[in-house]
This record gives sequence, structure tokens and C-alpha cells, in this order.
Amino acid sequence: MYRPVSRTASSLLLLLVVILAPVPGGGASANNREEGIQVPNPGTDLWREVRKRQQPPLAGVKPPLNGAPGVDLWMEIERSKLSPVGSTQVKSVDSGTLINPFGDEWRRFRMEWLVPYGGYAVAGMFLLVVLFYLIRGRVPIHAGPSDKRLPRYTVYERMIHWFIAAIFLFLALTGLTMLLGRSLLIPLIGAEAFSLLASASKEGHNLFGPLFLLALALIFFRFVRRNIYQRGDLTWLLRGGGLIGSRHVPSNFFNMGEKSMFWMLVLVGGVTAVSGVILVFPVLGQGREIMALSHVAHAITALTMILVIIGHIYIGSVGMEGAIEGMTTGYCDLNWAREHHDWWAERCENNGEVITVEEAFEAEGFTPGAPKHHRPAGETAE
Amino acid sequence: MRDAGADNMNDRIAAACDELRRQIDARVSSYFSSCVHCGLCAEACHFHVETDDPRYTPIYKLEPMRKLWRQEHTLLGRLGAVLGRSSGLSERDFADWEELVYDSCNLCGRCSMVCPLGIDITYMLRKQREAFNLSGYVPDGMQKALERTLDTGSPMGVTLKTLKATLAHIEKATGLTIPIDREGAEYMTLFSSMEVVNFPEYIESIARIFDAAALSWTISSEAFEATNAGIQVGSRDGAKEIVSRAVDAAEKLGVKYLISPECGHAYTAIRWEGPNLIGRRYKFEVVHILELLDQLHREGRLKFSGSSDTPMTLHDPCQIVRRGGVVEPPRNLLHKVASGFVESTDHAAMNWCCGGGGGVSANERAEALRLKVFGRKKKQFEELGVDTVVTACANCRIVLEEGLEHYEMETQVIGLTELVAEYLEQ
Amino acid sequence: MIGDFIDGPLWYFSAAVFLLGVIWRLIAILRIGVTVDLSVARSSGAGGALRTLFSRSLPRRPVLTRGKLQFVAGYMFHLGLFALLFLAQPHVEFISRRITGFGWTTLPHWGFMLVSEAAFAGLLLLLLYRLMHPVTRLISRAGDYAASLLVFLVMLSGCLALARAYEPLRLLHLLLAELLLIYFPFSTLMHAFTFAVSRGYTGAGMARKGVNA
Amino acid sequence: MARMKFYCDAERCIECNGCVTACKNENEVPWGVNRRRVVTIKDGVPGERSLSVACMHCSDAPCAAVCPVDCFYTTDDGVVLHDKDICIGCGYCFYACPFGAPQFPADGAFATRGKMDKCTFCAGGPEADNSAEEFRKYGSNRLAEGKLPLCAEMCSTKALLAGDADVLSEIYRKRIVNRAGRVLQRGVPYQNATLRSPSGLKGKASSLE
Repeated sequence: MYRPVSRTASSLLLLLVVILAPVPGGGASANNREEGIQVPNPGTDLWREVRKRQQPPLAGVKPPLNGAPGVDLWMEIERSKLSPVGSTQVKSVDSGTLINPFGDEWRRFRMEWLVPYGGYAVAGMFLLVVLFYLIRGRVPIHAGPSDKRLPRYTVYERMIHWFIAAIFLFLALTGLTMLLGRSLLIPLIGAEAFSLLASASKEGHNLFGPLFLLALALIFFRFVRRNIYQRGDLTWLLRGGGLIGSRHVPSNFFNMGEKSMFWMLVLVGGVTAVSGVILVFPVLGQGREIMALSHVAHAITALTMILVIIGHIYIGSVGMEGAIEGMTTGYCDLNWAREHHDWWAERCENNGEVITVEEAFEAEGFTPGAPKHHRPAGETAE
Repeated sequence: MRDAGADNMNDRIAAACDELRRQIDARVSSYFSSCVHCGLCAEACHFHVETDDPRYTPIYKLEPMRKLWRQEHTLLGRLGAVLGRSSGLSERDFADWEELVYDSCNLCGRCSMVCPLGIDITYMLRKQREAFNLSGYVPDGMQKALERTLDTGSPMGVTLKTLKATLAHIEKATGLTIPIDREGAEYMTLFSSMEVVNFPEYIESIARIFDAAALSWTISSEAFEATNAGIQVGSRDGAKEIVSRAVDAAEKLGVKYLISPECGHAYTAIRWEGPNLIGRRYKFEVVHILELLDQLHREGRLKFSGSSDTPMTLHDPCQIVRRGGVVEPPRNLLHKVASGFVESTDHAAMNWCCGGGGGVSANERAEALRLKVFGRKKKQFEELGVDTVVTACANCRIVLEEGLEHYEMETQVIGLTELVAEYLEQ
Repeated sequence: MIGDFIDGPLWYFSAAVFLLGVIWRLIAILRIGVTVDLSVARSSGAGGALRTLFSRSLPRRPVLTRGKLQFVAGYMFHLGLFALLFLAQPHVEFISRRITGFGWTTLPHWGFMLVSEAAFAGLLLLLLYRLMHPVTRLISRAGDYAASLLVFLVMLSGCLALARAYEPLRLLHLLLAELLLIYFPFSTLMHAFTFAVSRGYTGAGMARKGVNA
Repeated sequence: MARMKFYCDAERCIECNGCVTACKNENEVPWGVNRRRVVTIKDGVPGERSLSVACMHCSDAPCAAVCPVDCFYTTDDGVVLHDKDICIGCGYCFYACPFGAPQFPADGAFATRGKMDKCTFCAGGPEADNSAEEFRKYGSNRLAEGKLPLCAEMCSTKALLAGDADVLSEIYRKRIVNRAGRVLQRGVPYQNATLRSPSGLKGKASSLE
């Protein structure tokens, strides 16, 4: 059976893995692997011996004195693994370390959990969204589109939204290419073409990564005040955002779901970004264990974000009538606001912020070339 | 002025296009080549800032000129024209842009100061107005002002008789003699009709100041009007005619200096555009009244006693300061006669226009818009918390007064020359 | 092969189009000329032209507050792009091999990261500003978007080819750069050269009147 | 076919770094990269041992398993090699390898991680055997010439052995027997046994076969 050998690092990893998906462990496949070795191999023999010895000795039983000459030595190495054990003329990262047992754990995580389940999760989310659309259809504006508009997002807010959106999409696509490409793309386009694609993805991913941190900071400072949980959010959660039952749950500028997405993005995305930075700069002298751990954190948090963002994109585009206008034009339909953000809509109406479609149209600066007194009558903002 | 034979609309548009074509010089071409449509000029324009209307973006007001330039000065534009993808300027373009060109631009030049590419938008708008004038798409109010100036000598219809009556009144009040048509005088002064009608205090003040400084000066009975509606409308011929009157009169009297009064466009017209309009240099020099006062003071010919401690600020008239270059003289004078003088934010070359420049104050239909964008001035004055505003342009003065009244503000507007006269050492 | 074409004839062709195009455009502008200003100048125009050439690179305070975002993004993009263009090691190598015959100091890794991040962020933000702000949305033309997009693609392909091990990626970057060079003289990208002419004219005109523009 | 393996006898290694030098010289390894290193533990204290470490050419190589672009392959001789035309320099193999074998030269325009480099068992790469291209990317291909890796060939104490796993096992076994015999003969604990062949026993420590 497989058991953690590295102390802090592996318990952290184990915790993450357990949280991520409680699917029965990889012991079986580990055994398969060992069975696969038929040829005598001193190196592996040694390694296997170390592993065996690692298990607490049974009471009263001493290891054989002269079992294998190297084993005691490698045992020693293994025991004091966390302190620099070796000295060597070769100066590079971890060059004094003889064995990196965490590597095997990381391998197991990547190959047996991350790649298959990550792939299934992304595909499943797509399927879920399609299914949801087929069953539930597009959420309409029940009162129908109105000819009134409310200003919803300023130019700056729309800018930083699409800024982070563009960066996120690029990072997600390049990231997934590197994660799933070996299984999905190499059979299709061959290893050489994929190598080119993967290299481009890697370089692009590395370069755009730090921008995500910047975009995240801009988003955080701009939207944090509107995303503080308030009374009524619990009701929203309990009624599943209106999914349970047909009644709408009142909400403010952002509803409970949007607020949660914001905090998810900030917290989870923050972890993704910071762990990404650790991975981007291998020259800072961080060891393999830190990098492998960062990779674990990076992958799990990024996948979480991808799943949530797929839902976000769905509900913001085809999933709901009138949802995307706020982010494209800056103005939203009054009826949409009343139906989805009624507290906010009411406040705006009381403040006299309601304007007509035509006014919104002009303020947006659409249709270059035509001054307003010659704009065809009856033309709408669509 | 429209040609007699160009009654036909098509002819007029063709003439306007020809004019626009002629107006495109190396400067204009480099400007349009440089513009990256960044939109920063909009942030400097009070019409955009106060209304948030994107159409009031300064560079957008030049769209007809840009269209023509693109078609005739760029490869892609010419290609488009050959392929029939784009047509030339139509009457519709002139009709559509008349409001943007005349109602929503004061030619104040603030946008030209901030463009990161260094584009002088005002320079081009002034040129574009020449074409609009030929197309006939000109606001009636401005057209009439020009016609009146050409017919009667003054946009407000002020005749020599009116002036003489005012002068007689002033002579009586001050006990001074105001010299008219005195040959060999050193200085000849012009007035704006606004001063004759609304602010005779100005004339009285310069009479007293010149007397105190023992200046040899005169007024010409043939040309005393300084304002030049031709510049505002974009009528080269009209502007030339008006400038020639003053130049001829001055040269006839043989003066050494011509004094431009407290009027914005008058200064631009006579000082900067005049020589180009008549095609030669003058035989005299043009000085602005503020420059002259500052100079007299520096030379010690003008002495002040006491100063006003009322908190006051200066409204820089665009055409005198930003577009005219008389930046320091008003400040030097104010520091002498007003101890309570404070600069507002965005002063001197970056001051906000009163909203009435560039002929907008003569354009009745633009009044609502003009009052709306006056909100910018209102905020500027409120920020500073000063109740007295000094200015040096009769047009600014009347527009400020109207705007302040509209917004029910208590702020007082006074002329700088009057203020100087008040603290003259007798 | 297409690669040889991109690396050979097309490169020389695009470089020639760029060079001749820019010169032709500048000559075409200056050839129109300006009428001599007869008014008596307060000070010489030359000093003003020189002054404005540099002063307009710095924002004026009143507009800085309102156009903060554009200035920050604009600086990030332009400075970043310049550093990338002239200080990135592959570019210096390319220029030294094909044009000048000599090279110069290049950016270290961290410096390269910094300027490319800045350039990308700046360009993206400016492009989004153009798309989102009513003013820029109204006044922007297809050419503005085409230019932004082309520059973005050139930068992106360059960053994807960073590993320098894949000839197709390098050729893609080169091809896009060549397209950019060909498009350059006929587009608003010309502002990279004409800005000096514009600033000069304005600076000189304003200096004659005694105003620092 | 044979299964090629390395074996380093810590009882014999004298930390001379001859193997490291031999490797660098034979393969003209790029700057900053050492395909082989000698690690000494308990340096200067009793129980000091040294080991020469490089790629162990694992039968189930973790590096090959985690590689996102699948650039590893195992030759018929059991040597784990990789294709540098495919490698993108992501570093995953370095995370997964227990022995720290994969190395990354500072490469590309900005000295980021270049294509991975590691011990090839002096077996070159996917290019034609002993071609200039192969030598430039991977170094020498001694296996194709019927020679074993130079590091082991150069080892002065024969601590580092390379070759067919079956043969190595045999040598290994003989050495243990030999040492165990010394332990029995002198009655000293194994750890304290000296490494030289006892004069009284006949040629048991030879590694010549």
C-alpha cells in the first residue's frame, strides 16, 4: 500500500486530495507498476527496500543485519531528508538531495487524479450547462424587454471585466492544452505538432499569468464593496437563487451567487496566481517540493475556477435574457433589473437614474458617423 | 458671404468642398495622420465634460474635414474612392455637422493644449468654418452679426453717432477730452461694440489711465470697431474687410501702435490673423490693452495707490491668453491692484472657456447648450469660493454675467482695466 | 517553401514598403506646405517646436485626472513596446544580423518580463477602452481596430515563440511583423513618425504667440 | 535484449568526481548542467559515504509518465531517452524524478528553462546514431559503438558500474558475499568492515567480469 513518506508536504497534499475527490486510492495501480518490473535492477531494489524499511518495524523484530549493503545508507538519507544531507560539487537546485520521495506522490496526483478527473470535470460541466439549457431554457425577462434602461457598469468596470475575462480565457485554454493535450491532442495532431502548440501555450501561459494577478487586484478593489454579504443573501442561498420554486428571490446590485463567485475568484484565483508565480520563476531557488506543491494548488484552484466560470459565462450569455447588456453597453433593461436585482433597481428608480433606450443609445456612442438628429427613428440599442 | 451665382445648393457644396480642400495644408495633414482617436481631447472640452455627449469630442467635430483628407491624402482613402466605396462630402455632412462646428465649439483651444500627439484642433476647426460658411450652413445669429458689421461697422449696429454720444457722456463725467482722429498720435485704440453699449466704464477707464500716463492716443472715426465676426463665422472676405478698415484708419493717422481692447476675438483677428488676411505686415504694431498697461506700469508711467483686498480670481479669456499669448500682463497688474487675487484651478493657458467664445454668444439657438456647459465655470468658481471674477474680455464678461444669473449665483464680474483705473494714483 | 518566402523575399519587400512608405508619407505631408505667417512673432517658433516635441509626452494635470487610465495604459504600452522592440535579445540579434551589423545591450530576463507584461496590459486596456468608452467608440474607425489588433497579434505571436525552438512559431511572428510593416505607412500607425511633425507645428505656432504648448 | 543499468557502490566511491568530469567531457554538456553528480553524506563524520547519481533509467520512469508532451521513450536496451525536439522545458519531469536527474540549461531568448537534458547512458537520442545533430543535442552515443557509458568506464575504484542488469546483479551479489565474509571472518559489524579485499581470501572483490 501507498503511504506518505514526506512529512509536511505529503500531509498537505493528502489533505488537498482528500478534499478534492474522495475516490478510492491509487494503491492498485501502484502494485501493477511494481509487478511490471521483471528485470533485476539494483537501483530499484534499493529504492523498494528503503520503502519497506520505512514502515515501523514490528515489535521485537529487527531488520536483518546484512540484508542489503546499500539499504542502511539510503535509509539514513531518507530519514534526514528534510535537512540538507549531502554535499556535492554540483551546485544546483536540490543537488544535495539524493531522493525526492515527494516526486512519486506528485506523479500519482497528476496522472491518476488531475488529468482524468480534471478532464471529466470540465467536460461534465459543459454537458451540465447544455443539459440545463435544454431542460430549463433561456431565463426570459418575464415582463418583457422595456424601453427603459438603468446604468449598471461604468466604462472602467466593463474594461477591467473584459480585461480579466480575456486573460482568464487565454490562461484557461493554454493551461488545459498543457494538462489534457497528451491524452486528447497527441492522438489527433501528433507529438511534433503538439509539442509546438504546448510550447506556445507554455510561453503564453507564463507571460500572461502575472497579468491575471494584476487584473484580479483591479477587480477586487473595484467590486469588493458591492460584494459584501448582507441580509437576504441567506434566503437566496436557501432557495437556490430562485431555482427552487418559481418565485424570485430579492437581491441587491449583486445577488448571493454573484457575490460568492466574486469571493471564489478572489480567494481561489489568488491562490492560483501566487502558486503560478512560484512556478513561473524556477530561477528563484525554490526546491522541487515547493514547486510540485504549487503545481498541485495551481491545478486544483484553476480547475475550480474554470468550472465556475463556465457556469458564469453560460448564465451571463445564453442562459439569461438581458444579462449581458450591462457588461457590453453599460446599461441594463429596467425590467431585467427589477426581476433580478430588485432592491438595487428600486434604489435607482428612486434616485431617478432611469433613462430611455434612446438616451442610453446616445450615451454609449454607438453608430459612428451619424449625429443624433439624423439618426433613423425607432432604431434600438440592439 | 455667398457668391451671387452660387445660389444653387450643389454649387455651394462644391465651393465649400473646394475651400475645405484648399484649407488642408501640411499642418492639417500631419494632424490627421497623427490622430489615433484616443479621445483625450474630449476630456479637455467643456462641451463634452458637462454633457457627457460623445459627439462633442473636439476631433469628432472635424469629421467632414477628416473625411475629405482621408479621401484625397491617404492611399486607402483614394483606393476607396476609386472603387466607389466612399463618396465625397455631401450636403448632409454639412447639415449634420453645423451644430457641432458652430454651436458646440468656442474655438477656445483647450483641446489643442492636451492632445498627446500635439494636434491643434482649434486651428483646423477655424479652417473648417471657412468651408461651412461657403456651404451656407451657418447659424443665422452669427451670419447676421457679420452682415451688420460689414453694413454698419459694428455687429451690434453701433454707429459713430452712438460712440460719440457715449464719449461725450464720458468727457462730461471725467472732465477729460477724448481725442478723435488726431493725426500723429502714438496710439490708436479700438473698442468692441459691447464696450460702447454695455461697458462704457471701460472707455472711461482707459481715458483716465492714458491721461494719467500722459499717453498720446486717439480714436479713429473711420474705424473704431475691434470685433471681427468674420473670423468667427469663417468668412475670409468678411474678416479681411473688417481688419482692413482698422489697418487703413491706423495707417492713415500714422500711429505707431494700435491698441486691441478687452475683447478676445478682436485680438486674435487684428494681432494674429490680420496680416495674413490682408497679405502684408502693418506699418504699426498691435498691442493688447493689458500688455500696454503692464508696460506703462513697468516703465513707471503708471502708478497705483492702494489695492483691493476683496478675494477675487481671474477668468482668462481664451483668445487673449491661451490663443493670444498675453499670459503674464493680467497677472502682473492684478498682483498690484488686488491683494486678494487668487488663481483658480486650471488657470492661464488651461482655463475653462466661458462658453460664449467663437461666436456662440451671438448664436441664439445655442443658448441652452451654452448655459448648460457654463456649469463647468460654476463648479470652478464654487471650488475656489471667490465671489469676484476679473476678466479682460467684454464678451466673456457678458456671458459670465448671464451664466451666473442663470445659476442664481452672487458672483460679481469686473473688467481688469476698470480695476486698474480704480487704483490709479492721481 | 513558404518559410523561405517569409524569411527572404517577403521580409525585404515589407521592409522596403515600410521604409519607402514612411518616407513617401512624410514627404507627401510636408510637400503641401504651410502659408508663411505674416504676423509679428513674439518668440521664435523653433524653440517652441522643440519644446512641444517633448512636453506633450507628459500629461497636463487637468486632463491627467480625467484621462488617468489612458495615460497609465498608454505609457505602459508605448514604453513596453519600445523596450520590447529595441531591447529584447532576439530583436537585437535580428537587427544586428540583418540591418545594422552591430548589436547592443539587451534586457535581462526580469526586465523582459516586466516590459512585456506592461506592454500587453497597456495594449489590452487601451483596446478595451476604445471598445467601451462612448467617445472612443464614436470616433474610432476600422483602421484603429485593425492597427491595434495587428500590433497585438505580432506581440502575442512573439511571446508564443519565446522558446525559440520552433521555426513555424518564429515564422508566424515574422509574417505578422511583415504584415504590420506593410500596413504601417497607410494607417494610423504612422503617428509613430508624424507625431513629431504635429507637435512641431503646434509648438511653433503657439510659441510665435508666446504660449508654451 | 539487455537491460542497461547503473550501480554505484557506496562502499567504494571515493568522491573523486571522475565520473562527472568524464561525462561532461564525453558529452560536451551545456553550461550549468551536470548529468551526473557525486553526493557525499555525513561529510567528514564517521559513516561518510559517497554516491554517484544520474538518471537511473527506471523501468517505469516517472518522468515519462508525467511528461505533458510525451517526449520520453525507452530503447530496446532499457535506456530512458527523450526527444529534445518535443520537450518544451516545463520541468514536470524534474518534479517527478526521485533522483533529480533532469536538468535544465538556461536557454531561449531570456534564459528561462530550456529543453531538458539528462544522462542518456551514452546512448544519444532519436537522431541517426553518431550524427552531428545527435551529438549536439544529446552528446556521445557510445552504446551504438558497443561501448559502455564513459563515467563507469572511467571509475577508478569501480564503484560506478554500468551495463546489463543481470551482470551487474551478479557482481553486486559477489561483492556482498565478499564483504559478508569479511564481517564473519573478523567479527566486526558490517558498517565497520573495511572495503579492501582481505589478503587471505582469493580475489573475491574483482569487478573485472
